Amino acid sequence: MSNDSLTIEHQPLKRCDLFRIRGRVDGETAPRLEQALRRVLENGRYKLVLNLAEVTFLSSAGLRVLITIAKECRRFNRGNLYLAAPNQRVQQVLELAGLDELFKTFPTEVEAVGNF
Amino acid sequence: MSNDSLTIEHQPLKRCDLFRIRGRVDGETAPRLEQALRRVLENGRYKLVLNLAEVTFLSSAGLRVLITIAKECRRFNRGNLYLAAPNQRVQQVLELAGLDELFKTFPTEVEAVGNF
Amino acid sequence: MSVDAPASAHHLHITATPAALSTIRTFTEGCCHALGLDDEQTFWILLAVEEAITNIIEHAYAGRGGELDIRCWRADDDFYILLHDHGRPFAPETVAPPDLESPLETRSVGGLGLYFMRKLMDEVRFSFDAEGNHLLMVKRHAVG
Amino acid sequence: MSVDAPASAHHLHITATPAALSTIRTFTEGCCHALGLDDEQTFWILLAVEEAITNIIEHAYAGRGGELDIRCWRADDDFYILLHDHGRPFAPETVAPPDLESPLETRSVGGLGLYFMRKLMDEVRFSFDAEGNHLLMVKRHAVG
Ligand SMILES: Nc1ncnc2c1ncn2[C@@H]1O[C@H](COP(=O)(O)OP(=O)(O)O)[C@@H](O)[C@H]1O
Ligand SMILES: Nc1ncnc2c1ncn2[C@@H]1O[C@H](COP(=O)(O)OP(=O)(O)O)[C@@H](O)[C@H]1O
Repeated sequence: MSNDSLTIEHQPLKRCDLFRIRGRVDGETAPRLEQALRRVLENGRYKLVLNLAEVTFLSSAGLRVLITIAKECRRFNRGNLYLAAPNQRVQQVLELAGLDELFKTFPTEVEAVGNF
Repeated sequence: MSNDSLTIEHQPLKRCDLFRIRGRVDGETAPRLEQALRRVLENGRYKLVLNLAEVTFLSSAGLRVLITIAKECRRFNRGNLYLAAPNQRVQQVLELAGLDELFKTFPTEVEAVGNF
Repeated sequence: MSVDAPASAHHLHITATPAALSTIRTFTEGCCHALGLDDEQTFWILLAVEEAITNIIEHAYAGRGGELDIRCWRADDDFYILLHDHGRPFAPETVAPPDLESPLETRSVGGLGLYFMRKLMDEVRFSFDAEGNHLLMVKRHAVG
Repeated sequence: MSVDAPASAHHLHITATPAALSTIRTFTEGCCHALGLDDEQTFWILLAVEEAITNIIEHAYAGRGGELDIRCWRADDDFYILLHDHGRPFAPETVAPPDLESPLETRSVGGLGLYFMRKLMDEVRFSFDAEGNHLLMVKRHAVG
């Protein structure tokens, strides 16, 4: 496995849960991302910020996770999933999928966290 | 005036107002800091985060501003002033003044913002 | 299949499982560089290939693994990649394109893989015959 | 005053106004380095001096400006700084120390300047006579 494999850093804050995602989000690693996010939803927390600054690769398997989790967060207006600091590659992949308008995206994680 | 004179960056967020303070907070520059913070209080916003990572000098005149503004923020339980990312010098000055326990301080600005 | 890889094509034979993905990636990346593609082009080709291979692992072989051949080559300044597996065939023309217009709440969570392949490559041609399933993807003017 | 600066002391004569603070700072920093103090020591001395000068500008001269002499020297490994102004004298012994125990809500916002000077320096001695106000601050073992 190449050494930019997925790492997930989770920082629970009072207002929301911040995740710093690093490396590859692909068919192989996306399940791990989904699991990490789902664990937070299961604790009744539905305000998530994903810092994507250091995501080096994002495939449709990763987007599937983002869409699934964002849907669950938004249900009953109980929360949302914000994206923070996507790098150019990530931004291009989101645009390719027509998702760039659908996720609320902030240039920095502090703006994402501060706008919940 | 030395070139590390005070600069203040203000980022209004939905939850709170974030200030990044850089350079010297001393007898000469403290009034500018007070003015910048007070302008936000006058708009009815009482949740402030001060990022002190790049403060190079902090004298009692600066502490006076922090105490004054923190008091106003906390009045009627309407808010607070959090400190973020104080460097070692700043931390030592806060300790010298016995203020380190009185201000809620977070290692990063995102934790400060996320905990309002 | 109508297009045959030249004998000089780069070739990887491997069992299609999730564990093989990183080897496939390294192989494909190496081919791209050896054939003169820049990092930008390589990134998008890796994404298209990732989607194609993931589908073979998940859908054609339904997670049970199976043989996979990957061949890459260049003709003029066009980049070719040919995938060959022996899994279940399917009817690509019956797969509805993803709905990119509706809001997130009503959007399907999947179906982006084929769409990405088609957006990223200039040609995406499936064929299914007695020898198995073939997928040819071409990126025109990939070198330049 | 009982302690006189040696003739060899570094000396700055300036009008005590807020605009003079950066010159005073540069002068003091230069003295510290010339006399062999490290950056750590220098930082804390600059803080003590900043507090002392701010008080002279604000309290002794009440913002109207006035003459100020600063002298720095070293004796053995002790660092001396002597400030001399002609403003209003005061009674340092009547200034109550700041309350460092009570919660923020009930704390006074000021009164930390003298406290800092006393905490940071080993000796802080005021004297007031016909020639004006003198403030001697000593940091022992400042070098080495
Ligand atoms: N190589 C394949 N073998 C069999 N079926 C496939 C293959 N590739 C795609 N499919 C079918 O096409 C559908 C759409 O594929 P795709 O766009 O990649 O989205 P996803 O894999 O996320 O469903 C799949 O759900 C599957 O039914
Ligand atoms: N150089 C001085 N000349 C006159 N009064 C002084 C001087 N320094 C201090 N004082 C008096 O002592 C008080 C406490 O000083 P200080 O601890 O520096 O706190 P602050 O200046 O914030 O009030 C001042 O309010 C002032 O009344």
